[in-house]
Amino acid sequence: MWKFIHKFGSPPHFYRLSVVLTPWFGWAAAILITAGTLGGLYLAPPDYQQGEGFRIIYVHVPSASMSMFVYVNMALAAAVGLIWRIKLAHAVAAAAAPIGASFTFLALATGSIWAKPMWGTWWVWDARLTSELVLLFLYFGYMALRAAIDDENRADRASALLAIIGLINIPIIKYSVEWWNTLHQPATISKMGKPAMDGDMLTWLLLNIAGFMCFFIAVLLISARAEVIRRARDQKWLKQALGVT
Amino acid sequence: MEVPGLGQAFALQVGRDMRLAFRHLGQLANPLMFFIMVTTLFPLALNPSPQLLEAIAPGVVWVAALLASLLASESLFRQDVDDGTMEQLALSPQPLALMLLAKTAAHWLMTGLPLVLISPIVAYGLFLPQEAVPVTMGALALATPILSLIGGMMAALTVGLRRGGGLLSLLILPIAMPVLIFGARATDLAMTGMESVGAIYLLAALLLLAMSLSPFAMAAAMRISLD
Amino acid sequence: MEVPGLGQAFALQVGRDMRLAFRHLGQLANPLMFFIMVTTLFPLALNPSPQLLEAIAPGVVWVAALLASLLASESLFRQDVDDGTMEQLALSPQPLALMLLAKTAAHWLMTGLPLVLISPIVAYGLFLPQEAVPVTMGALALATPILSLIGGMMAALTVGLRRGGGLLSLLILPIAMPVLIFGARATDLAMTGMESVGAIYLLAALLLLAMSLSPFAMAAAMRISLD
Amino acid sequence: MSTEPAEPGTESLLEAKDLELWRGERRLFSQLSFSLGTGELLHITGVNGCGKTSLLRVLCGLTLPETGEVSWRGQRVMRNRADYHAEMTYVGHRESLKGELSARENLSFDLQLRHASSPEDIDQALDRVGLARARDVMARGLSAGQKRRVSLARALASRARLWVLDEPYTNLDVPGRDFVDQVMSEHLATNGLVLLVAHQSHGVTGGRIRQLELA
Amino acid sequence: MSTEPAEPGTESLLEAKDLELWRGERRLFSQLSFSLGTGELLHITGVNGCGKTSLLRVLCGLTLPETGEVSWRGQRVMRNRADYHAEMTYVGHRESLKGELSARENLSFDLQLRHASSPEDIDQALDRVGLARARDVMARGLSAGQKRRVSLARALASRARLWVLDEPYTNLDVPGRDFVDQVMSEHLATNGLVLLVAHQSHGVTGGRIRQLELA
Ligand code: HEM
Ligand SMILES: Nc1ncnc2c1ncn2[C@@H]1O[C@H](COP(=O)(O)OP(=O)(O)OP(=O)(O)O)[C@@H](O)[C@H]1O
Ligand SMILES: Nc1ncnc2c1ncn2[C@@H]1O[C@H](COP(=O)(O)OP(=O)(O)OP(=O)(O)O)[C@@H](O)[C@H]1O
Ligand SMILES: [Mg+2]
Ligand SMILES: [Mg+2]
Repeated sequence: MWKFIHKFGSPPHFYRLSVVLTPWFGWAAAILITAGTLGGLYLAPPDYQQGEGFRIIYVHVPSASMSMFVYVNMALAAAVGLIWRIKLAHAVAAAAAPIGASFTFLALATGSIWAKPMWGTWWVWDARLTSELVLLFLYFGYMALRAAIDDENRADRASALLAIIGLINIPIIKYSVEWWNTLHQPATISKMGKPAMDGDMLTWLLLNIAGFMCFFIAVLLISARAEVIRRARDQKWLKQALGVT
Repeated sequence: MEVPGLGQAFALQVGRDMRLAFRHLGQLANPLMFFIMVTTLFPLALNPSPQLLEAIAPGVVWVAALLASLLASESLFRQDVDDGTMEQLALSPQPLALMLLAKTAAHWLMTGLPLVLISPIVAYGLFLPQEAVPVTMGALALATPILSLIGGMMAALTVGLRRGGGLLSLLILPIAMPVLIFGARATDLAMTGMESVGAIYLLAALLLLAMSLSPFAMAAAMRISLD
Repeated sequence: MEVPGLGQAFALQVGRDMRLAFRHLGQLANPLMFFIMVTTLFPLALNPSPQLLEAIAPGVVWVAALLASLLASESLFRQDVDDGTMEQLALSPQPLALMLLAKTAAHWLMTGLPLVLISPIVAYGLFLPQEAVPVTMGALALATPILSLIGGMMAALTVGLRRGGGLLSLLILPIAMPVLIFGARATDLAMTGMESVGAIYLLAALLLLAMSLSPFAMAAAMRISLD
Repeated sequence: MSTEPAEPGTESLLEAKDLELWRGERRLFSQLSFSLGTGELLHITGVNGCGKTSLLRVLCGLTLPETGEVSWRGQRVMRNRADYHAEMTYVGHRESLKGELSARENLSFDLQLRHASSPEDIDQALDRVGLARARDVMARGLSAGQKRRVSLARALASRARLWVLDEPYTNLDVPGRDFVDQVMSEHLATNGLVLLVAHQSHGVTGGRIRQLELA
Repeated sequence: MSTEPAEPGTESLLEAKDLELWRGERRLFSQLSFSLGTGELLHITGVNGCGKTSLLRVLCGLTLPETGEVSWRGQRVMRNRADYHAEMTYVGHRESLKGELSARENLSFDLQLRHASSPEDIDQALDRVGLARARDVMARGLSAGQKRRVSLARALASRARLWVLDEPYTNLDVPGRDFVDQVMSEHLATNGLVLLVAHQSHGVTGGRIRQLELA
């Protein structure tokens, strides 16, 4: 484990790895998202209650679940960086934050759009909606703290600590629907026993979720690589790798 | 040697304080963030039915405004006194009252003004009726500078009169009350479709009063503190 | 050389901070004054019908508590870092986590505890039903230390940044939100005559969690800020 | 405790008459009078805590003395603050820098309140005190000696007639100390006035140097 | 940039290995190693801003170096803070006093965190640094030199083995400087260790004195 972390944590190694992996994830994302979205828009049957309007689910649910998934990953990367003093992990966490914030924003935006026809208003003060908004604030806080510290080393460590502390909010967001009775949909996909969702709908949705995941990994690899390049800008291995002398 | 004019000195001081605040990206959004969050918290802590929210909207907006501007004022001069830059300011050829007024103005630009500008969004979130929004914005535009000036006086007193200062500032805090009452009243009247111009005039009068008196009070308290 | 025990070090730190606060009487009274003001302002800013006040009472009490402790946490470590005494604390043989916990405890004694104690009066002013008062007090007694601990962690993170003030509220509020929700829920349940023991237990669990983890987070954050 | 009046040849600008100051239960000084003319340096010495800094603050107009008066060009300082302060600069124990602003930004603000200063003036002042390389470092990141150098640059570029320097050598390295001596000598040569508090002996040459020992 | 190892006769307690530190885009020092034994004083010099204070902070365990390690009695400082700090005292550029507390109250708190100190111990320490009369003045009212004396009293009464002193002579009058030299000499004579940053030459006699010039 230790060895693996250190091997993977070495910037040159990561650099090579990311160059190799990025296209794979990039193409996988493109294919999965295209398939899932097209399937969702044209092949899936309309919902018997909501008609065609429900199709926004194919963007809403993946982005909502990614918003939390990214946060957890960011916090884990930050923890690895803090505990083992691996700079690459900090770079990964820093790169993940804006991506996560974008997913969160997308979830909020698509949710609002969906809420207008469904609940007759853009916004209600419901536990899940509010906690998703709070998640957005968490991302903002993380990014603001990073931006506020000019010393890179300190910025890494301080923001890592914040990301870890913020983890406590994730279960609250996840389970808010069960703890409070709210307007928002309870879990429909993951229900054991009888799936509450039509099989056809589900397939396309799962494809899209997988696509979003690949998309996240590809973007993360690219921006973490950019971060690595920025941090190693006058090191020899980078000049060799880039072919500049 | 010609010393630069008052207007220029004022602009310099405002510029410096703004730069200090803007130095870090995170701080730009902050007072704003705070205001948004206060208004987010209320619906969370309550049963968030639109009727209830509408009923309390003026209260929430006004209390949030009070908090957002008093929150930062506590430390308005403290750091300058501690790091010695206030001493240099008191030794500059510019009038201290003017410089302190400029510092308060910068404080308002960073805490009060954003608050005025985003109030329509907050009002929407709290289901405040559309017709009350312009009046609320106007009233906030008049009230927030008064609050900043009150905060400035409190800050000068606490930093100045080491021991008694705290108590004196407690006496000043209640002065913020009328501002709030008139402000909330303006919103309230507008919500019910009534004429709210009286409350607005009153706020304007209070602002003039505060602007003309508080700089001298601040400067006097500050000179005592630097003694 | 035998270094004094943990308990003694804790008591020393609490004692010193209390003494410092009592030297500045005004500082002590501020959060309290603030809490009273917020809760009296609401009825003033609104049309004070007892039904409306009763409906919003839990929200007001809880938001005021959150803001009052947020307001004070800004200055929790700032002066110690500025004047270098925090550096000496970090270099003392006592664990920094313990000393920061002690500082937070002193802070709670001066801001949180008074707030718990006067809450019945405030509740009365807001027409909160009598039966909800004991539950509210209990919930506040559990929640205010959590809020102080959260404030402490975030203050330690931002204290190195000179103008971290606004950033602080952005960092604190998301983490403090669950506390607020559970607290307001306890009051709410008690008002409607329901069993509120679940929310209280949850708060107690959160307090234990915060007490056991936050000192280490605070110490780690402070060491980063001092670097 | 009074020193001789200004020499006949020099024009006396700063006049302190009969100053007395108390702190707590202690009288720091009393009946202190002197006058300082163009090209003169007054070197104030005394053990720690005898009241040197307090005296300087009275002379600057920051502290109100118990009795007595300070005047500049014959006018009472407390009544004419702006005129006096336009011709005076003070370097105190503290550096009076904003940690979040760079050396250049700090200086530019302080100087522009006094007179129209171009960016070149400021860079030149920083170069002179040896901070050419650290111009854009936030003041909080500067070392103790570098901060002191920024304070000195402020005094240098202030174009003030009267320099009030409270232990200017503090935290400076050896070349830094020599530099302070040199600029003081130059200032005296151009008819400036210096009030200097320093524990060690200074190396100022030229000008008329007087001593005031506080007890 | 490494100095010789400790003399055979002395027991080496403090060990710095291969330290490197960056600030902004600047490397302050790298590959810096030394070890310090009982009865030894290391006098660190260098121009303003060369990194002396930063080095001391690394040696205290306040700053994490980019690479390298500091150890005390063979144990890494970052892993064993409490043990190290119990035997170490630091006097920095800042005085680390609470302005609202008296000299005595300040000292009493700092010392009681270290060991059971009676009020008499504290008064005695204050007497030694010449503050017998100003014991109960709030620290904010103390003069610059008096504040520095309180810091020194804290170090004196700390019973620490290792003294880390960053320009301890600052703001002191001449007798004050001599006093600092004298206590350092005594500390070395009782097998203490001293890390000293000072621009001027010190007057320490006895002990083994070594130099480290930072460039
Ligand atoms: C701004 C408004 C909204 C926000 C912030 C929001 C947020 C979320 C979040 C955080 C999830 C959880 C994803 C996960 O657990 O992986 C989710 C899932 C979901 N949302 Fe929304 N939502 C909003 C509006 C809506 C609306 C209006 C509807 C439809 C009536 C809706 C339907 C769903 C469904 C069906 C799921 C999947 C539930 C599951 O299987 O876990 N959402 N949303
Ligand atoms: N409240 C007080 N009670 C008693 N003495 C006080 C009080 N406030 C200040 N003092 C004394 O006033 C004096 C202030 O002296 P000042 O700072 O002018 O000294 P200084 O000559 O500049 O000393 P240094 O060389 O150390 O800078 C100190 O001796 C201090 O003890
Ligand atoms: N962000 C930064 N960018 C560039 N340089 C920096 C930054 N932060 C600190 N520094 C530099 O680091 C150095 C800190 O030096 P340090 O305080 O250790 O010096 P010192 O040797 O103690 O000097 P002095 O004798 O003046 O006390 C300074 O030269 C300062 O300019
Ligand atoms: Mg002095
Ligand atoms: Mg230094």
